[in-house]
Amino acid sequence: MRAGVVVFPGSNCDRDVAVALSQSTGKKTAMIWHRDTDLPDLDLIVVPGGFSYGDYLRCGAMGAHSPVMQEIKRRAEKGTRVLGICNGFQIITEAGLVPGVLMRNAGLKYVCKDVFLRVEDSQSAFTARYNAGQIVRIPIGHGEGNYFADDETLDRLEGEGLVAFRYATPTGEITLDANPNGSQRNIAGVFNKSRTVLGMMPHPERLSDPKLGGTDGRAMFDALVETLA
Amino acid sequence: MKAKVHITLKNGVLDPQGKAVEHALHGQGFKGVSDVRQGKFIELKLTGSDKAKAKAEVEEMCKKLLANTVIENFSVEVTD
Amino acid sequence: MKAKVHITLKNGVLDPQGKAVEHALHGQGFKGVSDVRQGKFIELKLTGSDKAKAKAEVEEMCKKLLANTVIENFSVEVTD
Amino acid sequence: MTTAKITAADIKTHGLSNDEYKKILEVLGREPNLVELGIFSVMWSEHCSYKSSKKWLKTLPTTAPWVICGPGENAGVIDIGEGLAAIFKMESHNHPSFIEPYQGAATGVGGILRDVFTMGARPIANMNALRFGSPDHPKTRHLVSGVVAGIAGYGNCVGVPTVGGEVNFHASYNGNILVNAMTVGLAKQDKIFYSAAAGAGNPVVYVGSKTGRDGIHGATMASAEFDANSEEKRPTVQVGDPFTEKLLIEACMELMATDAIQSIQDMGAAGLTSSSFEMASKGGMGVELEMEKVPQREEGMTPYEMMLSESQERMLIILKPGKEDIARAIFEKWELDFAVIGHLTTTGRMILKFHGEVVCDLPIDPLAQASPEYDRPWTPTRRQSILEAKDVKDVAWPEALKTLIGCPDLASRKWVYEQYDHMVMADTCQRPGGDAAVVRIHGSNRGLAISTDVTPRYVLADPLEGGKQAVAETWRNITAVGGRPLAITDNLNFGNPQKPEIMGQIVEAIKGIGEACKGLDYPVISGNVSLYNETDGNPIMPTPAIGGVGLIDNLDTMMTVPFKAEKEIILLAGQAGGGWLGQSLYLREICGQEKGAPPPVDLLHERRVGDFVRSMIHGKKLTACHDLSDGGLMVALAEMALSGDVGCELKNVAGHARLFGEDQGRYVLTVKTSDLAGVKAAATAANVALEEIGATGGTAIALNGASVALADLRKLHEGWFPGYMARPA
Ligand SMILES: Nc1ncnc2c1ncn2[C@@H]1O[C@H](COP(=O)(O)OP(=O)(O)O)[C@@H](O)[C@H]1O
Ligand SMILES: [Mg+2]
Repeated sequence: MRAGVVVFPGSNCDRDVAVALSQSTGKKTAMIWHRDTDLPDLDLIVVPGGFSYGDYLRCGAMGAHSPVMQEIKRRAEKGTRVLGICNGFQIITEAGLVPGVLMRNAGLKYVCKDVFLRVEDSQSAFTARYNAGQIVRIPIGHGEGNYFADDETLDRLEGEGLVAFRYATPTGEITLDANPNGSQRNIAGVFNKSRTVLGMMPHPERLSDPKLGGTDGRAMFDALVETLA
Repeated sequence: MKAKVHITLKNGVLDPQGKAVEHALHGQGFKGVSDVRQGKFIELKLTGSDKAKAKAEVEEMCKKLLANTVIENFSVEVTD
Repeated sequence: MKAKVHITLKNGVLDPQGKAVEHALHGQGFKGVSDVRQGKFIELKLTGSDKAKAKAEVEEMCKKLLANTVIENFSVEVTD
Repeated sequence: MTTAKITAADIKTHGLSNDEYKKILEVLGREPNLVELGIFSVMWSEHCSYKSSKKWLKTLPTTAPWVICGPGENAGVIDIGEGLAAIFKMESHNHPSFIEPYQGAATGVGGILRDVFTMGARPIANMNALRFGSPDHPKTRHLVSGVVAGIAGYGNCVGVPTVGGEVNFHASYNGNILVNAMTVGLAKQDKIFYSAAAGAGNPVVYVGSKTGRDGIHGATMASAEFDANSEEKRPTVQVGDPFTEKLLIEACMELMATDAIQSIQDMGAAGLTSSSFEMASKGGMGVELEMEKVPQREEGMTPYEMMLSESQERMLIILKPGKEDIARAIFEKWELDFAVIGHLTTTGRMILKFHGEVVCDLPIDPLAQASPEYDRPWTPTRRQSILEAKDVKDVAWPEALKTLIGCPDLASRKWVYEQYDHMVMADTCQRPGGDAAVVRIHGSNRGLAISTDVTPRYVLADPLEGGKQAVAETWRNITAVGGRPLAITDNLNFGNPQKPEIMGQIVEAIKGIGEACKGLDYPVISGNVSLYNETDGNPIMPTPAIGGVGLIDNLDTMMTVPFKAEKEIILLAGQAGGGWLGQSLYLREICGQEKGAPPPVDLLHERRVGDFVRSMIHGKKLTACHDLSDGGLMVALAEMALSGDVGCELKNVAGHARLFGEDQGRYVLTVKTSDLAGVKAAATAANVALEEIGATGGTAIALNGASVALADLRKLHEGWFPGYMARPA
């Protein structure tokens, strides 16, 4: 699998996810500068966490309009897998690659901690190594991860099985207490229609190494390598 | 010319900040307050002198960048 | 009654938000834009019917909570 | 040169004494103009000149074979092997944070980051040591929430993990909170950058954000010259722009990878003045600047304002000849301002021109050399007598433990550190909540252990012992995770040094710090002094915050606090018996008293016990380890039990003094039964007292027929902070 990571001037999880990817691919991960429009051949493009252009207006708003995103949209249409993590999720929603918006956390504070996720769907290149219903532990770190979409959209997402992850208790209950940011229906990650694009607030790259306290995130990168090899 | 842009959340979209501010105001003893909504206010300068054209341009900016029309409304006012 | 509150940064105070928005607008091809400043816009409902009193009360809220008067100015407008 | 006559009021508003002004006249041989006066006031301020503390700071041990650069540069540098260096420093932003907590704390983080990356290090960890007033004080909640949000707002955006720190509450900080921020960075030893300017003719380059009228000395208000547009020219609070800082880090790192930089320094307090002055002075050079070339944010700025502005996110660089284009391209790529604003000269003078006119002409060396240094009178702190345990009320341990574990100074800090991104960079091996934070050295299996500590109530009662204790506690925390403590940075926060009793605290605390550094081979490599922390004559408790850094050579042996499993043996290492209740939290929180001599630190004992514990950790003999500090044995055990969600059953310990005394140099360890004999034998051989005090297991802490459920303790421990912050003001 050839993987690339976009680097915006305010990205700060670009290296983290590149390291996690390389660990699974055994290859160097390509870094894509935000002004590049001429991208190499890639099987997976990751839009990483951070604060793209400072995110002072609205998270992801400026990133969504960057030159590189126009090209990524074209690639996504052709089926190239795109993974938006945290700020990357905010960017790809702003860019319309997946539905919804990420609003300010209901508690109004930035939250950095491990959360438990229930894997809702394992029928994608991203989640093939998980079982539907499996509970995984993955960290979050964001101030604006409160997923919002209107009821119609939410019903459609659920109906088509496009919810990828939900915030859950360690035993898999979907409760208010398990929801760290006020997201509608505890949604932590969603797919596009064809499940080739995934946006998620939690950071799989932060628990992909036993030295960091866990490896639940690694399965996502391994699955991608396996599917897209 | 100057433009003033108001960006507000659409009705029906939950406003956590507004809710928190309301809560805090109640805590401070301002009991008669309700329906607090928080939005953005952006001021900017423009070259040129055609107000109608300027307004259209700023509206374009809102659609393209300043507002997220999935959840936000905007209004633009242009003055000298 | 309704109140509209505008909270803006004082002159001379660095406005990273405004700076970034201006930069992004330029990047999007809106070249004629300058001096972008970003502030807050808060709307709220109030009980009672005495406008002057309401205005004074909202100004109090601004001082106490809504605005950071070390770096921000505010203005209040009360309507029915 | 324009010469508006300097008035007595000008001198006063610039914070200069009459004697100091006389010295200025002597150095110059004429009257200064306002620009020059401004520069003197800044260079001779306490902040830049350390005039009250210099004499004493010189006594601190600052060398060791692994110290590459001690105090005097922007940050200190130590050798951590494999060609790498750790660069770190701590700095205060106390006053600004009290005025505007969010921006004050945010810009404090920005400032200390620049001190570290200006030396060529990529910042890899941030720490923060915070002291607030009493929780009951009407301002406290607002200050806590603003300061924490500010640190988070800045650190999270620049993408440097905030991995630890301290939070204390005490009424003495009601009018003067303390916000001390520390940054640790990583550099290649052959790519360290210093600030001494060299090479006549070399370009002086300004990069980063534009200069505005931020934080300009209050003199601008009072001085007649600036009265006309006072609203426009009012000194303003500095607002941080972490996104620009992030760009600045990346751009500087990129430039540092080339061979373009001769020297570099951040523009910190007193911005352009101190940076240009210090760089020239260190290199014995002169400097000539054309002030109109300084990138400006506002219209009509004067050279005075530009020289004194404290706008954030700016750096000054001396480039090697002909490197302007390389440098410019990098800063343009990162969309930052870049301007050649002058050049170095051999005249030894600082000459500022504004549109061709000379507005300042100062001799650099004489000014630096004549900078005041005071030997302020001081009186030693009166020692208190040792408090006998029998004179302290003995409260049933379950009640005492519940009170302590949920008291403001011991309650969980989760509410604070969950707002900090402590995982970005994906190298955080030990997150906040343990004894020391551990960050991996990227791409290796080694790590840095970092801890900040000081116990102000000890320092107040006995500055010498308190100073020692602060150093020893960081050393102990680093040891507890398996680190080899290497060096410290300090942040000396005190009241008004012109009061002999405060000066006495400074002198004795420095002496204590120095003794501990010597005794533990743990030198001071950087630091910061913050004086005049007083309101209405009420000084803060003396608070010399210490930030320690150590090395873990093999992360496979890293140790942590939580109990790991049931049926493991619990051991208490260090000083048998114990029972020191003077100045303990037990005394303060349970008995409502703050008195007695604080626990003494025996450095030989400290070292012996610490070295033993570390060797057991490295030998993989332990399953958990936690040092004893505030609240003594029971609190340490409760923290281990809560974090591991495993209870314990204790024996051989009883009595409030034993259970809650704060004797120093001790650790709780757990071992598997199979390792017990070996560990005991090693302790005997090392002459370290080791007592078996119980075993892990169950869902409660049990002792002498009484017990407290972990669930109850957890509620108290984790409930206090969020509960306090949620209460309406
Ligand atoms: N301001 C803070 N920011 C981040 N972490 C903090 C802060 N205050 C305390 N912590 C963390 O909480 C834990 C407990 O702190 P403290 O009681 O001071 O530990 P110790 O007694 O071991 O020095 C430590 O891991 C510390 O790093
Ligand atoms: Mg400790």
